[in-house]
Amino acid sequence: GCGGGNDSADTSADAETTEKTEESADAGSGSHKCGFVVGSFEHVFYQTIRDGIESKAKELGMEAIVTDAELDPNIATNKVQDLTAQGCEAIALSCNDAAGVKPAIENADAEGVAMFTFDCSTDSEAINCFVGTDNYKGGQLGGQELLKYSEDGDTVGIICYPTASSCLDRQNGALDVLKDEDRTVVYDNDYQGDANKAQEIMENMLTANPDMAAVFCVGDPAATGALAAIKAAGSDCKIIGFDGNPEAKEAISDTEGNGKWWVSEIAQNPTLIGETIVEQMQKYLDEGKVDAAEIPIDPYVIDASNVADEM
Amino acid sequence: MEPILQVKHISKVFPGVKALTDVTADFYPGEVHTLVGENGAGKSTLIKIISGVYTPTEGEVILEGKKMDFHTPGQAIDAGITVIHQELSIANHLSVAENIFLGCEPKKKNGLLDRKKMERDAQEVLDFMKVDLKATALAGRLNAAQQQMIEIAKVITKNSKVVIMDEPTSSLSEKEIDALFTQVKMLKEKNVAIIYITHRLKELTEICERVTVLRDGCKVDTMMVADVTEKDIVASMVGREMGDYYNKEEHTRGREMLRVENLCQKGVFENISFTAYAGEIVGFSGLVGAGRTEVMEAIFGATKIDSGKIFVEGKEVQIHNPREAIALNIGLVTEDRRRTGLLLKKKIKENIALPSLPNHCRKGGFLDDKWETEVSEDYMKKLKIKAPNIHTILNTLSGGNQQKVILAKWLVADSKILILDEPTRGIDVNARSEFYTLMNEFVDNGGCIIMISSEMPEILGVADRVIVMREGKISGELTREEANEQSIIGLASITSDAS
Amino acid sequence: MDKVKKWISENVVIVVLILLCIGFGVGNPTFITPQNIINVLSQMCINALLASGLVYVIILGGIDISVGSVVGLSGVCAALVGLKFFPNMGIPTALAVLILTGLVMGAIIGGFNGLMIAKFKVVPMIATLAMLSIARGLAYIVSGGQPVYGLPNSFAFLGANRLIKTEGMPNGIIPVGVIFTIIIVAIMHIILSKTVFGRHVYACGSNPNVAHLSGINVPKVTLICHMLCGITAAMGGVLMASKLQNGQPAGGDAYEMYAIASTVLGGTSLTGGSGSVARAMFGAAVIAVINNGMNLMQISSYWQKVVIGIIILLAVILDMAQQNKGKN
Amino acid sequence: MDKVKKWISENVVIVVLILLCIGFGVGNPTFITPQNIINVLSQMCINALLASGLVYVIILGGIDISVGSVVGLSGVCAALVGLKFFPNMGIPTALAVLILTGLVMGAIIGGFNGLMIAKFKVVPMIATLAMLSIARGLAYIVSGGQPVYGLPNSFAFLGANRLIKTEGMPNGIIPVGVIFTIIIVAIMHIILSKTVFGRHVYACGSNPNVAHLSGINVPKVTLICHMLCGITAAMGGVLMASKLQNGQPAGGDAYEMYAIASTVLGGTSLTGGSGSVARAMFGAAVIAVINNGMNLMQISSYWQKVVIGIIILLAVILDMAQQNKGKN
Ligand SMILES: Nc1ncnc2c1ncn2[C@@H]1O[C@H](COP(=O)(O)OP(=O)(O)OP(=O)(O)O)[C@@H](O)[C@H]1O
Ligand SMILES: Nc1ncnc2c1ncn2[C@@H]1O[C@H](COP(=O)(O)OP(=O)(O)OP(=O)(O)O)[C@@H](O)[C@H]1O
Ligand SMILES: [Mg+2]
Ligand SMILES: [Mg+2]
Repeated sequence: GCGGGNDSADTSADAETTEKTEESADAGSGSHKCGFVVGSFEHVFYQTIRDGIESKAKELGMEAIVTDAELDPNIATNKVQDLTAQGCEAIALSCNDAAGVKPAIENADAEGVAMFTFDCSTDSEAINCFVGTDNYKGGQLGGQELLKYSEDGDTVGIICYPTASSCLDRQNGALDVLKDEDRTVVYDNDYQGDANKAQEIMENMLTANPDMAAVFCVGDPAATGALAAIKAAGSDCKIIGFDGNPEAKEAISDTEGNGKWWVSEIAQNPTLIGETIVEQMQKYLDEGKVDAAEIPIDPYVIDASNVADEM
Repeated sequence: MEPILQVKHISKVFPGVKALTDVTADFYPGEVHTLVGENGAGKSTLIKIISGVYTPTEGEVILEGKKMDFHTPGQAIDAGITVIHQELSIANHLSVAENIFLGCEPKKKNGLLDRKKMERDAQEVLDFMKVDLKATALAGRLNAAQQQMIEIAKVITKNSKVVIMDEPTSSLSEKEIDALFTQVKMLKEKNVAIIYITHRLKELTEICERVTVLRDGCKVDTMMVADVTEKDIVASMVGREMGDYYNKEEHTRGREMLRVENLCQKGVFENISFTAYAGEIVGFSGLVGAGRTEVMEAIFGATKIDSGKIFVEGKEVQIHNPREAIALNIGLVTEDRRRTGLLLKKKIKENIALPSLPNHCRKGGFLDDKWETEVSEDYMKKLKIKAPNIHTILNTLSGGNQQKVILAKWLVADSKILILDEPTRGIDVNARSEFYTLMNEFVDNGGCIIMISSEMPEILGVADRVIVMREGKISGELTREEANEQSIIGLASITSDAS
Repeated sequence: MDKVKKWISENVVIVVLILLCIGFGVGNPTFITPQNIINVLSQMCINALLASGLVYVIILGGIDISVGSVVGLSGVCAALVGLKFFPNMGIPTALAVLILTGLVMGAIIGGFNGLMIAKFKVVPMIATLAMLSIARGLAYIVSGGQPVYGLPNSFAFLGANRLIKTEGMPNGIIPVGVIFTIIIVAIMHIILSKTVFGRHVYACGSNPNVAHLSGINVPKVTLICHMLCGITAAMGGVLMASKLQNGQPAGGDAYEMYAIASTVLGGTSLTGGSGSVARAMFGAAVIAVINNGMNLMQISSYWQKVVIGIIILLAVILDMAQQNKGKN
Repeated sequence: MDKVKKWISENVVIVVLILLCIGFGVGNPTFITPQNIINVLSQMCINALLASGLVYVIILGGIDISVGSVVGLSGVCAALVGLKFFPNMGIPTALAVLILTGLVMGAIIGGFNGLMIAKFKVVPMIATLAMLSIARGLAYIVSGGQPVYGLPNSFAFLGANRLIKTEGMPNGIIPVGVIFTIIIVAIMHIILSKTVFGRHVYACGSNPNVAHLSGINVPKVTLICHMLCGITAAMGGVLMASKLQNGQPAGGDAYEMYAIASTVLGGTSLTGGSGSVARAMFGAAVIAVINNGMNLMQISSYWQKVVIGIIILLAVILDMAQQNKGKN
């Protein structure tokens, strides 16, 4: 996900009360056809959003077409066109990479399709509602966890993915928290979403800084790689992951095993994101309004204390 | 005597071409049996059937009384049939030894390759053949003649019952040919049956017992060489009596066309000076490796000269690349038409027009299709190029016709000075005769030809003047009257004081 | 009858395209709506641009795997130029910014590739692999790793607008991007098939020795081909930037694969010497139709990968088989 | 003196490697610690495995761009097999699961590639491009798109353990994965350089026609080479799965590029006929050293892309220049 949604609050503030008369006229039956463009089916996070969308849509009797944008705004644009061609009344998409698919959104809007965004958004007046996590805030949580698992003078690390802007936001959130603290921060790396690269990066960081106290991983694949490197090196560096994927929860709950290192996780609530966006779309198509122009789903921390409730 | 190998009623049909029709022949051990015929008569096709490259459409191959059913060359090799194909079969990246033993490498007891033994054995064979080559040398770095010697070594190392050689001498000079013939004679003594293909009929009397003539895919006759003359063979090849096919004419020498002075390329040739005039054919003779090709390539701008001057029509010129040579109306017919002469997968018309395009295009660099079509059709007629039309892909033409396309290409480019490097290599008598006529016409119209040839009769039959090269230097010049086999060989060979 | 057979054997890609269209049309009627056909056309633009230039270098017997990165870098640069110097540009200025940036960036990057290959004799695969890495790195560096956004709507005219608006289609019928692509592809086609330079490209690809000895400046031809390939890729990049109304440093990642597949489906031989821009367009259309059709039929994106691989394989095998038949 | 010059001209990649090591060693002393050297060795394992098989198909004049996807698919499969059938496996069982899965998956996928290329005459680039897509799709399908986790520690023995534990290095000195890689690479080296089959590979790559006429079964050699390449790639995949103690469906994405660069840096010619496994290992080492060194020096990851492109280019140009000098 990403954090481009902040400014959409004011630009689409009045969308709430906008009535779309033609649409609400032929709707109301309960069976709406809606399209969804999800960031990537290859990431567990998005898969969970997808599952949330599908289960909620089923519950509400909505016909949902869920497609994969492969984290490529060009493909996302194509998908929006395809969904419009298929006659969707409303489309929700995750605009990965800030301003990603604005023209596509506005074109679809001009053709009478109600547009929604989730996970990350863009500043377009055409957007009726945005539901998503604030990645920057999540990054700040990560920074705080780093502080918690280290002491003054310690070295801490971040495994980054700066070519994905959502991950860049997390990195910046954490860095801003650490800025004025007495910690040496090692970051400047790019694990490219590849667990094996993350393992190598962690290995190199440990070699240069054998007593690293904790590492914040901007995604769960990075945490997986970091775990492998830390175990192999026999270090007791702590891992703070991001995403809230099942393998993270399992690791944290395994306090005698992997949980010795992987101690906490910044979780988004992808299921809730998916469910909420579907609810809002249904509401808009039935009643012509949404609850709020922006519905934040707050990230939260999972650790040994609350992991059991999550599984 | 029992024949060791028989072919019975062989026919081979390629899509659109019937290459062989009902050919039957017997081959005897200890005998050289030559196949002759014009280009495209089906000689290579026949031996490819015998050696498992092609399967015949009809008919059978019988080895030692048993019917063979080859589907791959490997099966024929295992049965004792080895071949030197018309196209050089050398793997450039492998060493000489590896090439010689390709497909039958010696193994150590543990199953690994026995490289030492391979190199030792290969060196032995090379020494035995008196070829000055290291077994560890990289084959791709050798010249065509040396590569051909590797092929011959390849055959000798195998214990074959039948050895087939398809035009083995086309890239060899007299010295290597002698070495080859020595080997052939030894194979004969070992009672090997040899099938031999050549366009140089002179060779027949030297090593060959029996000759089979093919024409248009049919067998015309099998004769004992002792019973017939070269003329008879030519007659049955082309189906009519043929006179002197060199068509020698008297030419009148015109103005100076090309003069080079003290051309040098370090380690390759030095102090090359000669003059060529309009209205004459200058022959360049010498042993393979004398550096003739290199001199001509340098004049044409394909390689750099270190020093020396070039004058075209009396004016000194600088030629840095072939483009500049072409602009001075020089054309080069290279010695290896497949590698450096033709775009084999392109149409006749595209090949003919290639060097002339920049001068015959419409405004803005657009192709002038009308001109291209007209000029190609025109030259196809003029040079009697045998092909369905100007859109025929060059790959499907016979060697002689391919050669004519190259000639057409340079005639269209308005060449006044034509350099021909081994222009008739692998071309049959009939096509040659036509080619010589074209050369004569070109010279009569004021052109100038420089012809490199390693074939003595050709040089003697065609050239108005012979320049002989030896080890990168010009060793002498002979007028038409002075030139004969002895005088040329005298200048070409390494004399005792030179070595 | 024989003529039909011959035509089929020479145009397998068109046959495959028609079969795919019929298949998807039956599978989902939406596929053949005018709206969707326009979508397919506009979705294939970027790939078509990339393929049109790739044809040149592939005919030479080379390859350019940096085209995807060039898309990213030139898109970012166009967006930056627009943002820095013409924040309030009108449509003509926007077009000029996009096209000129595309030309300049493409010529520079392609020229660099060409120089490495023609002058320093680096194998094309490696020279352009290096460029793949370099250009992508530069795209992130100049953009600071973030998409370059905040451009006016005029910037999106080229990529996102459609002409001829009707009541039924309030966004217009003909995408400007499609027109842009057709113009460039047509130019590329004409250069290759109707000019002396084009003939020289084929000659160099068939046999560089022969070309050299026929007076052709082979290094120059190589250089120009790579520049053309760079320019079409950069045009793809600016088109994408305009379509998205911002510059994406990650844009075009891995697009080289589909562009190469398009040219090969269009009968361009990877060993050089033959190929055609027009046919590569059919190859690009096949890829676009597969992607679009599978989306409409809601095939899972995991299976899409498998299916697209199989279709590419089948199409190439079919083409081979037909060509060999044609020979016999 | 001349001998030294000759050696340098033939071993530019080693010279480049040494220069890089000196450079990074001066830049950051950590680089030359034994610990870091072990890291570099273990970090180059996967790429080294991929390159050792790629050498074969590249000598044939072909290519295999599916190796990265094979890494992903075989890693996922090994993890699934372990999880489903041997959830409580010991180290020997884990090794058997990993190696056998690698062998089977590699032989099947490589065999399929080889079949397409040798039998159906599909150009290697396209056949393996299709496989790149197919294998990746399958990796997501069999794993359901999620990492396959929950494997016991024994599963990580091959990839993550180190032998010879001392007081100074309580985790051991020699990574098991490095030993595993060395064994496989050594086998690949011996097959290529010391066996008759190896000669035949060179012959087929140098001139398939000649090889055929010499009685070599060219399609069979092609098939086997692609199987070997598939197997080494799959071994890279299972090694990665063991290292991470789970199967990543996205694993190995784009690794083919670095593997190809490694073989070319190691002097394998993309036009076929020449190359060596041992030298490709130096190529792989160069890539690993660059990556590791730049990480240690904390060069920005964007610049890393640019730098790695430039170094590949420079190394290849240097190699060219030296080879040409050697010729004269
Ligand atoms: N693979 C092939 N496909 C189609 N036609 C072929 C093929 N090989 C040979 N031919 C044709 O078969 C005929 C016989 O060719 P072949 O090579 O046997 O002639 P040749 O007697 O060896 O000629 P040359 O003296 O030029 O070598 C020619 O018309 C040739 O064009
Ligand atoms: N690839 C090569 N590597 C090393 N030496 C070579 C190579 N090719 C040719 N030579 C050498 O260069 C010299 C000239 O060779 P070349 O055969 O081209 O001469 P030529 O007189 O033109 O022969 P031809 O009679 O075939 O035209 C010879 O000494 C030869 O051994
Ligand atoms: Mg022949
Ligand atoms: Mg010569």
